[in-house]
Amino acid sequence: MGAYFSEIFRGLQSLAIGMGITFREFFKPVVTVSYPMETLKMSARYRGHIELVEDEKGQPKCVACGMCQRACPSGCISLASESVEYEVEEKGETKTKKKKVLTKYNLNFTTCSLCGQCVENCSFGAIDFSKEYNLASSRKEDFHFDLLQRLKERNS
Amino acid sequence: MIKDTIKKALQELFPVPEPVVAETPPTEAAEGEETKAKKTVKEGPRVNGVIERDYNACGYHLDAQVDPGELLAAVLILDKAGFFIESITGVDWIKEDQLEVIYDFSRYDFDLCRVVIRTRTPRTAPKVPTISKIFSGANWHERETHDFFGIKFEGHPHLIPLLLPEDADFHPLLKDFKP
Amino acid sequence: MSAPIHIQPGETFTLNVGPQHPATHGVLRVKLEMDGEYIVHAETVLGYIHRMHELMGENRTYPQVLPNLSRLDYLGALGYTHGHVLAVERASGIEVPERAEYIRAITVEMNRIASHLFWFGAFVMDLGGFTPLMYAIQDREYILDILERVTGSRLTYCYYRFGGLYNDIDDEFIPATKAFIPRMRESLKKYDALVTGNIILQKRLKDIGPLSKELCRKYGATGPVARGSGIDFDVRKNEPYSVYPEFDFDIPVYHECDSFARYKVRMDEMEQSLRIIEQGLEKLPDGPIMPAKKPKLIKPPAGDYYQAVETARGSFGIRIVSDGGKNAYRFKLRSPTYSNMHLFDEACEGMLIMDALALMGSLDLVIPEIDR
Amino acid sequence: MSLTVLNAIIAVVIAIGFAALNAAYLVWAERRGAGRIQRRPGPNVNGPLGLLQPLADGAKLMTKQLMIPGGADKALFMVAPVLAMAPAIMSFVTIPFSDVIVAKSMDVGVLMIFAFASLGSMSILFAGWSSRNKYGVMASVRAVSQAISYEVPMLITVITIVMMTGSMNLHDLAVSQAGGFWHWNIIPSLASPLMPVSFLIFFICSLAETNRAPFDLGEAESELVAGFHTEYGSMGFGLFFMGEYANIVIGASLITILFLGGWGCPFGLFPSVFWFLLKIYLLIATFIWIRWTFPRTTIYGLLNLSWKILIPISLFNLLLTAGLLKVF
Repeated sequence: MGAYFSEIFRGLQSLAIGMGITFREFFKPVVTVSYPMETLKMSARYRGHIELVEDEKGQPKCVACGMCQRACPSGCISLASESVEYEVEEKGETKTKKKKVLTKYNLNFTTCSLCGQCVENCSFGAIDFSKEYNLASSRKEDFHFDLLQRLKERNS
Repeated sequence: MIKDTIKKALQELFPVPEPVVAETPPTEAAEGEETKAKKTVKEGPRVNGVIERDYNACGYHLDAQVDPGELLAAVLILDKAGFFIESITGVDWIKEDQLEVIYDFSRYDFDLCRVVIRTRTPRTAPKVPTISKIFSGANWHERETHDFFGIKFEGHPHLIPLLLPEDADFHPLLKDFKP
Repeated sequence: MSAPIHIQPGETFTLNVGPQHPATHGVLRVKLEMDGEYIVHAETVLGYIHRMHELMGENRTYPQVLPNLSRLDYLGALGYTHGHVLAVERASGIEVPERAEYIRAITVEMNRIASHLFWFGAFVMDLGGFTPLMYAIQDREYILDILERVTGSRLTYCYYRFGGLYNDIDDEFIPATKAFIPRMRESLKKYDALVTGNIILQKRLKDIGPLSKELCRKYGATGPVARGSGIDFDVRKNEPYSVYPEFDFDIPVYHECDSFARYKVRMDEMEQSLRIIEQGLEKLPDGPIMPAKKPKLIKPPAGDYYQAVETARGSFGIRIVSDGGKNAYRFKLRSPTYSNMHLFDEACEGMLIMDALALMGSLDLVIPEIDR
Repeated sequence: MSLTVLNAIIAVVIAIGFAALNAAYLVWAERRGAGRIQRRPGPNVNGPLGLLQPLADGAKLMTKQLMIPGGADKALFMVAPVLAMAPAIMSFVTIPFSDVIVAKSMDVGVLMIFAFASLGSMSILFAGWSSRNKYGVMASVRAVSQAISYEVPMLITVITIVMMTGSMNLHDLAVSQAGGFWHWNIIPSLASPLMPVSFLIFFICSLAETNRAPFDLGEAESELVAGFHTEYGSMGFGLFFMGEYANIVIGASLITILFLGGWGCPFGLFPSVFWFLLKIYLLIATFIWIRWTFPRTTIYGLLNLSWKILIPISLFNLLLTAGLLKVF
C-alpha cells in the first residue's frame, strides 16, 4: 500500500519537475533564425560548390591541367581548353610560346558530393569553395554551372 | 589466451596436420591433406589451414581457411567459445575461378581475438552450408552475400534478395557483372 | 508487456510498418503479422535506400571513396570516415601525426554526442514527446557550428585524409569547444529532469523490449544495444585504436537488458564523450597534421585488412581486400545497425506494437547505414 | 415559428460561432505556445503575430479535395467527422458562461454533457472503422476502450460533487460556489477533505476524454501514423480538428464550473463572464503546456492508471464524502 502511494507521489513529482522545465523554457528567448528574412554568414571554411579563382588580371588562374577532373569521385567536372600562342620578351628577343587556355569549365552540381578532392588536388589554387547556399530549384539544369560564365559575371 | 585455444581447436579440424616449412611470415601452421599438392603453386589459391596473423598489420589474429564441408565444425568451435558474429562477405577471385566466403568473428570480452574463417567454392556452382542455424545473425549476412555473389547457402531458411529488389537476378559484386 | 498468444489460423492480419512510417525514421519496412495489437511474427524488408557503396568502393580509388563513407550514416558521419582512413592507413602503413589523431578523436566524440543527441530527441518523439527533440537539436546545432567551422560541412563530413586531416583546427575551435562542455553538462541535467525521470517514460521503457545477452551474441549486436544488455564491449576499449588508450573514460554498461537500459547507456555515453573531449583538448600536442612522407598514390600491398571502430551506433568494420592496385579489390562495410536491426525480428514477437516501436527506437536506426 | 424555436436556433448559431472561433484560435495559441516552449517563434508570417494563420489553414483545408478511400464505408466515412463536431456544439448549449449568458439551462445539464461526450468517441470508432485502414481500426479500438475506462472515474467524481450540491444543473453548481475562492469545490472542506485529489482525477480524465497528450492514443502519430483520421483530408480532417478543440473548451468549462467556481471572481467581487473565460483559457493553456512536455502513455499504462489508481481513489472519495456529509 505504501509503495502504491509513494509511486503515485513520485510520478506526480516527476511530472511537476518536467512541467517546471518547460515553463522556464517558455520565457527564454527564441533561438531560431527566421530564414528568408534573416540569413547567417557562412564560416570561412564553408564548402559550397566550387568557383574559379581569378588572378590579378581578372583571368582564371586555371591552367586546364585537368587534375580536378581526374580526382573527382562523381565525375561532375568537365573542362575544355585550347592552345594559344603568345609572345614573351626573353633576353631581349620576342619568342612565341604556347599555353593552354581554359575555354569551358562546367560543374554538374547535381552529382557533386562536396568532398573537396578537386580543391585539394589543384596545385595552382585555381578553384575554391563558394559561400553560396541559397540553391534551390525544381529544374535540374539550374545546377549545371558554367564557372567561366560566373567568373565573368562576377567581374562585370 | 583464447587465441591459442581456438587455434589448437581449429587445427584439429585438419585430420593430418603436417608442419610445413614456412615461406615468409605469415607462418602456416597446418594444412589440409587434399590441398597439399596445390601449395607449390604460388599463384593459386591459399591452402587450407590456420594462420596466425600480425594484428597490427591486418586487423585480425587468426585466419583459418576450411573447406565448405568443415565450415560448420569450425563455426561451432567459435560458438562454444563465446564468439559473436561480425559479418559474412564474399570475394570473387575470378582469376582462380573461385568464390571466397569470409566469416568474421570477434569477442565481447577483453581477451581480444578476431578470427576470420574463409572457405572457397567454385564459381560455376557456388554452394556453402548455412551457419544461420548456429548464429541466427548470419541469416541476413548470408542473404546479402547471396544477393551480391549468388552464393547458395544450403539449408538457409529464407534465401531471397534482401538488399536488392525482390526480382533481382543479377549479382553486382561479381567481377564479370555488367550493369 | 507480452502475453501468451493463442492464434487461430486466419485470425491475424498483416500490417506494413513502412517504408513510409513516422516511427521508422527512413525507408525501412517491417512486415508485421498482428493479432490485434500483438505482434505474432515480424519480417524486416530492407533495400529501399540501397546504394551499393561496396561496388562504388571497388570502382573508385581510395581517396575517391572518402565522401561515400559519410553518406552511410548521416548522423555520426565522422566515425565512419575515421574507420575508412584507419583501414587504409593500416593497409598501406601510413603513419599519422599525433596532433591529427587527437583532433580526429575530439571531432569524432563531438560527432558522437551530436548523433546521440539527435537519437535522444527522435526516440522521445517516437514515444510521443516532441519538445525534447527541439532542445536536443539546439545543443546539436552548437556542435555542428563548431564542426562546420573546422570541416566546412555540417552533416556529411569529408574531413579526414589518409595520414591526417584536410585542414588544421581554427583559432575558435578550442575556446568554442571548451565553452560547449559545461553547456552540454547543464543540458544533460535538464534532459535528466525532463525526460529520464519522467514517470510516463519510465513506465514505457522499463522491462520493455528485453534483449538477452545470448540474443545479442547470436546476432552480433554491438554498441549501446549490447551495452544495455550487460555486455561490456566497446571497440575503443576492447580493441584500442587511434589515441583512445591515452584517454581515461568509462564504458557505461547496464544489466537490465530493457529499452531503458539502452536509453541510459547512450545518455551516459554523452558524458563520457565530454570527458574524452576535455582530456583531448588538454593533451592536444602541437605539430603537423599530415605526415611528412606520404605516398602520392595510395596503393596498399596485396592482402586482406580489417579495421573496426566504435561509431555512435556500434562496431563498424571495414574490410579491404587489396590486389595492389589503386582501387580496392573488395570493399566490405560491416555496419553496426545491420546486426542490431536483425535481432528486432526475433525480439519483437509477442510484443504490443507500441512497445515494439519503442524497442525499434531504442536500437538507434539510421536506415542508409543498414542498406548501404 | 414560435419564439422558443427561434431562440434555440440563435443559440446554436452562437454556439457554432464560438466553437469555430475557439477551434481556430486555439490552434494558433497551441502552435505559438508550443513554439515558445521549444524556443522558436511558431507561426509568425501571416498577419501580425501570425494571427491570420487560422484563416490560411482554413482556406487550405476547404479548397482541398475530399478523398474517400476505395473500399471505405462511404456513409459512415462522411458521417464520422460531423459526428465529431456536432455533439461538441450541442454541449455548448447548456454551459452557463455567466449568471445570465446561457442558451438553455437544464436540470440535467451535467448528464447531457456526458451523453454528448460519449457520442464523440463513437465518431472516432466510425472514422477508424469506416476508412478501412488497419491503423484506423486499431486507433478506434484504443479510443473506445480509453473512453470507457475514463468515463467511470470522471462520473464518480461528478457524483461526489452533485451529492455535495444536490443539483445536476450546471448553473446551480456554479452558484453554490459563489463568493471567494474559499467556497470553491477544489478547496477541501470538512465534508470533502479529498477535493484537490478529485480535481486532479477529473483533470486527468478530461485530458483522456478529449484525446489530448499524453493520452492521445487514438492518433499516436509515431505508431499509428495519424490514427483514426489517417484517411481523412480536407474539411473532413478539419472537422475532427475543430471537434477536438471544441471538446477541450467544454472540458475546461466543466472543470471551471464543477471545481473553480464558474464565473465567480476568486475574491468574491464582480462575478462575470470575464472570470469564466479567464479560467477556461488558463486551463486550456495548461492542457497545451502538458501536451508539449510529456511523452505519450501506452494503452495498458493508460488502462492501468484508470482502473488501478483513478477509479479506486475516486470511489474511496465518493464513499468518504457520502459518509462525512451525513456527519456534518
